[in-house]
Amino acid sequence: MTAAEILAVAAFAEGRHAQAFPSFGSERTGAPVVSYCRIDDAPIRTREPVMAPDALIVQDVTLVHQVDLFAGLSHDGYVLINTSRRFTELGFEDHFVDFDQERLLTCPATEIALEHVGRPMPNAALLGGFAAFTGQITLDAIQQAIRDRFSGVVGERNAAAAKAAFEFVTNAKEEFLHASTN
Amino acid sequence: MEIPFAITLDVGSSRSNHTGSWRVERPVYVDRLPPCNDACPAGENIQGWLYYAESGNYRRAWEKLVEENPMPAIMGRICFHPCETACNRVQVDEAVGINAVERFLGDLAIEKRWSLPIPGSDTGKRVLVVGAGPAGLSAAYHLRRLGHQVKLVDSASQLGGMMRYGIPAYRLPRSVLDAEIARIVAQGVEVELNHVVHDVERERIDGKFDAVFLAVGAQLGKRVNIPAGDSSRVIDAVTFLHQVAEDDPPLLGRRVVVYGGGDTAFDAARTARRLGATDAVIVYRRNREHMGASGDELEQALGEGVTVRWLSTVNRFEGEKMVLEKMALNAEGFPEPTGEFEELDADALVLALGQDTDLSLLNRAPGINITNGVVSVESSMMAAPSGIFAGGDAVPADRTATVAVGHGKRAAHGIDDFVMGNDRSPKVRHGLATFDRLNTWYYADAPRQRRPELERIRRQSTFDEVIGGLNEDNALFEARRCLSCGNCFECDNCFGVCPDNAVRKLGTGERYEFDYDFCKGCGICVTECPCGAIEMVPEKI
Amino acid sequence: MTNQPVHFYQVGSFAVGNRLLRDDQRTVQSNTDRANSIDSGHRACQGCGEALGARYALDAAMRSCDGQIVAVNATGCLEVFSTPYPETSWRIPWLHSLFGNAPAVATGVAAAMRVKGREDVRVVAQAGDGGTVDIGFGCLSGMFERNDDVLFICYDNEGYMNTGVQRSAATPPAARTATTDVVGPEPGNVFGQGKDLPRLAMAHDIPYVATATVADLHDLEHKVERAMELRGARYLHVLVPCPLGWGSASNETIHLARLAKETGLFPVFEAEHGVVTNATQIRRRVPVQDYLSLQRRYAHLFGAHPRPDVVARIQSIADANIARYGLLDDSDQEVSV
Amino acid sequence: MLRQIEGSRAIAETVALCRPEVVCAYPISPQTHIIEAIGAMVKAGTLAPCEFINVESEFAAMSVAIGASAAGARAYTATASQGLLYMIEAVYNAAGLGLPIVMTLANRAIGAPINIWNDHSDAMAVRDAGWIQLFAETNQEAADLHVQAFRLAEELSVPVMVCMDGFILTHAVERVDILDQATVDLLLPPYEPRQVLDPADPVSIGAMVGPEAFEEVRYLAHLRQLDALERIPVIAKQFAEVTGRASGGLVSSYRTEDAQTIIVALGSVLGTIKDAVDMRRDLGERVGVVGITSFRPFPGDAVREALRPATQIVVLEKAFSVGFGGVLSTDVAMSLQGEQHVLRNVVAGLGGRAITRRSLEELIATAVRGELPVLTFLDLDHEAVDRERTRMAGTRRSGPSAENLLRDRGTVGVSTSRSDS
Repeated sequence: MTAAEILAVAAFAEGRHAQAFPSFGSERTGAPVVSYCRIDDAPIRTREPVMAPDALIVQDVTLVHQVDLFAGLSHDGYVLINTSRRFTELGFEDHFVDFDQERLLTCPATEIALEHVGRPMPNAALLGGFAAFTGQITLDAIQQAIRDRFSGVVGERNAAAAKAAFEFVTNAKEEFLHASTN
Repeated sequence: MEIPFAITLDVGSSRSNHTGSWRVERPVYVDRLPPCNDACPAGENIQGWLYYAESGNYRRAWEKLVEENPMPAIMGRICFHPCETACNRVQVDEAVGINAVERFLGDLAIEKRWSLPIPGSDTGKRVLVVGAGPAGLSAAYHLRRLGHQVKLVDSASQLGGMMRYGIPAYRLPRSVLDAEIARIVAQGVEVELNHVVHDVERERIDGKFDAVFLAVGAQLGKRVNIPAGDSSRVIDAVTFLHQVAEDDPPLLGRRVVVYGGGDTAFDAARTARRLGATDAVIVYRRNREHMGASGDELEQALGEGVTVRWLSTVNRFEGEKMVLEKMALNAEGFPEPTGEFEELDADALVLALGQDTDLSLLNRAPGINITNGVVSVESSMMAAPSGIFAGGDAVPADRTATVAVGHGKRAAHGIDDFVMGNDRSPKVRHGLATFDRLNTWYYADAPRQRRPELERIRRQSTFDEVIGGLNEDNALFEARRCLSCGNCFECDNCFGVCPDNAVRKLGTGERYEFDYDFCKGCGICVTECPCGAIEMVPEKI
Repeated sequence: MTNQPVHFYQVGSFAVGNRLLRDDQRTVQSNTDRANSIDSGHRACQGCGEALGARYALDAAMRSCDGQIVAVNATGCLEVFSTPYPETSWRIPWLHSLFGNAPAVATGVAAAMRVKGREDVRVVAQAGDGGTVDIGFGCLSGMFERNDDVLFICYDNEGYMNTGVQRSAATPPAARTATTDVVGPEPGNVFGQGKDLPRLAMAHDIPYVATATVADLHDLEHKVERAMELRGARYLHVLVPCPLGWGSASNETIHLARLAKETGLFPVFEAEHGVVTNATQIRRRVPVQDYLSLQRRYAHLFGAHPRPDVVARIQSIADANIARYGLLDDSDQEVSV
Repeated sequence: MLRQIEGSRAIAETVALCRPEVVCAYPISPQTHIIEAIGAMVKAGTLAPCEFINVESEFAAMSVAIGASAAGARAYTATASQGLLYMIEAVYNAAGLGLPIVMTLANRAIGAPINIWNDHSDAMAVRDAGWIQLFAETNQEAADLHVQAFRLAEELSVPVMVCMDGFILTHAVERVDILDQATVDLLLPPYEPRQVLDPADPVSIGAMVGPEAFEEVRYLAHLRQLDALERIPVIAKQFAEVTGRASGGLVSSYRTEDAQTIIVALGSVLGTIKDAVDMRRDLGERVGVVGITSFRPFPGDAVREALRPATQIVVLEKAFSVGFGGVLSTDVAMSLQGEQHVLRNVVAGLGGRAITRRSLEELIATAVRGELPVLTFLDLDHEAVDRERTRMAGTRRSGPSAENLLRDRGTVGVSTSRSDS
């Protein structure tokens, strides 16, 4: 929920309408959790869960085979997965055959978090990566929302993690373009 | 505040709901006759004067007391206090020390020189009182209160009768006796001493008396025929005590035998000890259970070295040898001779076998009826229609000073009715306040206060008073031990325990009243009244 | 009578008052200016112990805080007989909400007074035994645990008398009610059940817990005054005989309360912060049958088929109380039966 | 001030602006975030003077509020679902005593089977308690309604329940304009109790009222609710004048002018319905929406007015009276007496079942075609129901239906419990 909330706050900061909400349930630490974020230029009225996401952020890759993660995902949708492995090493290329390959990406968010925050909390890094990945939101907005949520040192460290991930993803995109043009 | 309908209500509005209509029985306050008052021969309102003593208002208490009995300091010493025998408190712990408090009040009054109530306005009637013992003095006092002129005559040289000539000083100090008698005389009583009345009728007519009260007492010591040698000293107790009282004691020697078992016997024996007798022996034909004297008297006598030979009679008295015969009680408890004899060394024999009255002065009086040596009287103490009344030891009754005082009072009222021509309707007596009507839970445990006693050595040698008095503290304590049987003493219980607030408290001395608008008749007040001064009566429906 | 050192012998400390006593030695009830918190005209039965207990306790409370009191009342006899529209017998601000919530409502009143800076207004909550030990116990325990500034008074008549004498957790063993066997081999309430609420209250370590009866006014008023001196949660458990429910004569109400204490069946004591600080000694000990035989709810123990064995079990409960609270000097532990 | 904020937080901050003096609550999902936030403000001293009391049950929570309110304090609490049912005796009592308590109800289903998700069964269960019940469509409206609720409650001495959908609103982070203190103070004067426990002016509150007056007491309560029908629009109007924002009122209409079919609903689902309506309008279907903000008192006249244009009324509600059907639809039917509408009833979103725009669009299409049955259960899994009924017909001991259905679905039963947060 934290990630969706920070993303919504960041979007709000950029003057857009946003709506973040969890897959309402009895959340226990470690249990599979889905949360949603809508971003729009117009007021958001609907209260239905997001049935067809434009983007999907996976915090825990081990859940991939438990839940039908990719249901409703359109073929031009973005997928950002938290792992140090490459997307092609995850063993579900078949599912993404007809997808826009440059919108499928992985990012070692947990490692970045351990490096900058000192704890395995990948939210900030994933949001930084998402900013670089989709361009739907600026790194500044993300960092500001992070600082609103976590005060002081913790806020700064998470902001740094977001920045690091932003850079990582930017490079990864360039590498991909480089590779595809060759 | 403007309150919402029905769910919110103005306080106290339930007073419009008169729950008294639920009642089938109603409580009512009553007054009942306390057993002490009931038992007092002098007709004292004991609870009445204790009520004031409880609050430390001793003046008021004394005034209440002397309405009935003008000699509390004397009675507080010599009365056998049947009030204490009757006292309900006996069933809780010990009787209230009424006698001690009475004496305390009497002594305090003497000390403070309190005076008796002013005599009533003169009725112009004249009354002759013959005999200045307790009956005569009591009569004189009450007659003066009723406004009659009183002439008090006595054959002796001083007033007091048996109180002076029969009761030793160690039981009744003369100063006390004199003080209380003087106070009565000061009421305007004409006194003539050393005057022997030979013919009452004559004196009544000559003196133009409207009535006469005879209180001549029983002055003649009974004699029995005991073989005795000429040299043997034999004397009757009355004479003996009379002589002692007049500071002219007879010489009895060191070994004195007193024959008899009544108080007089003990008075004689204890007096003999004080006069120097080394042996003072009481010979009594029955045993301790049957003796006439009080237990206190016996204890005090033994404490002073007097000895007692129970179940013995004096057979004969020769020289210094006295022969006693042992007795045995038969089934009915009467002593019978056993034929066993024993000797006893003795210098004198004092006979304390009772007294007789000398009624020769009545020989010419018409309408007098004398039986068994005493004068018959009506309840008003009237002995003859010509206006002769009699009381004290001269009439059939217990021969005690307190009874005599009561006679004096009753006779005074009888005489008043006679001379004034009243037709007094007999007073209605309240029902008795019996123990079962009390709720003794509410009475705190309070041990009886003891009066100090004179140490033995002084009792054996002097005529100092043996029994001391209470001090103000323990007198107050003792007074407050009174249970106030049958009469409200404002403990507030009924006011407090009513679940319906249906008792009104009217202020100190005013007691309480029921608010029958709200009293539901539960009866808690009756059950929780300590002194039984409330009872339930059926409602008329 | 440790509470009121009155050196007065005619009626001593056991009567309501006395013309000879100083005002400060008399009970509140002896004064004509008492508050009469619950006034005449209420519809309690003849000889109602609860009506008496409520006036005793609240009048004493009123005196100890200059009348600055708000009372909360649970549903029950007291509430029904005191406030049937259009009349109320109360002379103090009084609120009735429900059967089981008096402690919580009182908590709310106390909170309101605190937030308004009116700590001078003291809050008293009252209920019968049903509203206290049964349906109200959850709220009561919560109020204790939070140590809310409320004096809670339980008027214990040992059953649901308002609804027609049914069993409560305060109904004593062998006592017959409409919901315990009224016939058969073992009529009456069963042994070993029920709640000892004073001890449960003590288990909360609240500042003050005390028991009293309507038979000892000085003691009861002393305990109310002590409770009012303290702040926080305080509990007073008052035994109030019920002529209707106990099958006793209406004039015996106070006498029965006294016997309950003198037998040892109802120990009278005080405790602060969970520790017993004072137990009122038995003054004139009596065997339990003297108490039981005055009540028709125990008639089955005495009639044609007497049950000395059951009476003995009840006596052993009294003996246990006497031992637990030290209600007698060891000298006279024996009952004179 | 405009904030991106969780619904519960927005409510907590707005309630704090209303200067409650006594707040008490017992935790139950999904109400917890509201009282946690208020508790924190009291502890931090930013909400003062205020007594925050942790009670041992919802029954105690409402009871504490009753005591506080009767003693003249502004009292607030919040609950949901089982909690509301656990306090229901006190809920009725607060209304009966006319105590202006405000309570947030984070609407949630009622078990068994235990279910922590949103529907309106809890609000409907206390429909007749004598409380005013206002339903919020958005978190903005929920926040605004609390200010109006205190004003309304204290004007009329009637308790007010602000209903907002559990999780869907309470846990949603969205745009809310939080009022400032000066504005709230302007809208909400200090509490002047109609009756109060005061030693200086004692009264007995809560008398026993017999047959001779009980009906009158109840009728007076009814009249006070009718007064509320007058006051609610006035208060909403004042609110709009001061804040420049329309919130509250009795009913709200969306695209109903010229509409032949109007959907009537309560709460947050109105947003999704509006989206669906827009889509159908684009296809030329003449549909509109009427939201009912004041469910109790029920604004019969306003509803009739709002629905007059249409020929068909579809009442969609997140609760139903088992064995009969809709609750809201019954009230709507009563207020449409004499009118010639076709009335349809749809039960949807029970126990948190998502109400999707797609399902709504199909529903509307069916309705417009005139093919909607009188009573419809939206997105009901008929196969599962039929299988269970066959199983029940077959064996006496077929076991609990809920578990059976889950087993059929292969769904892993989520461990839930009432007290979780």
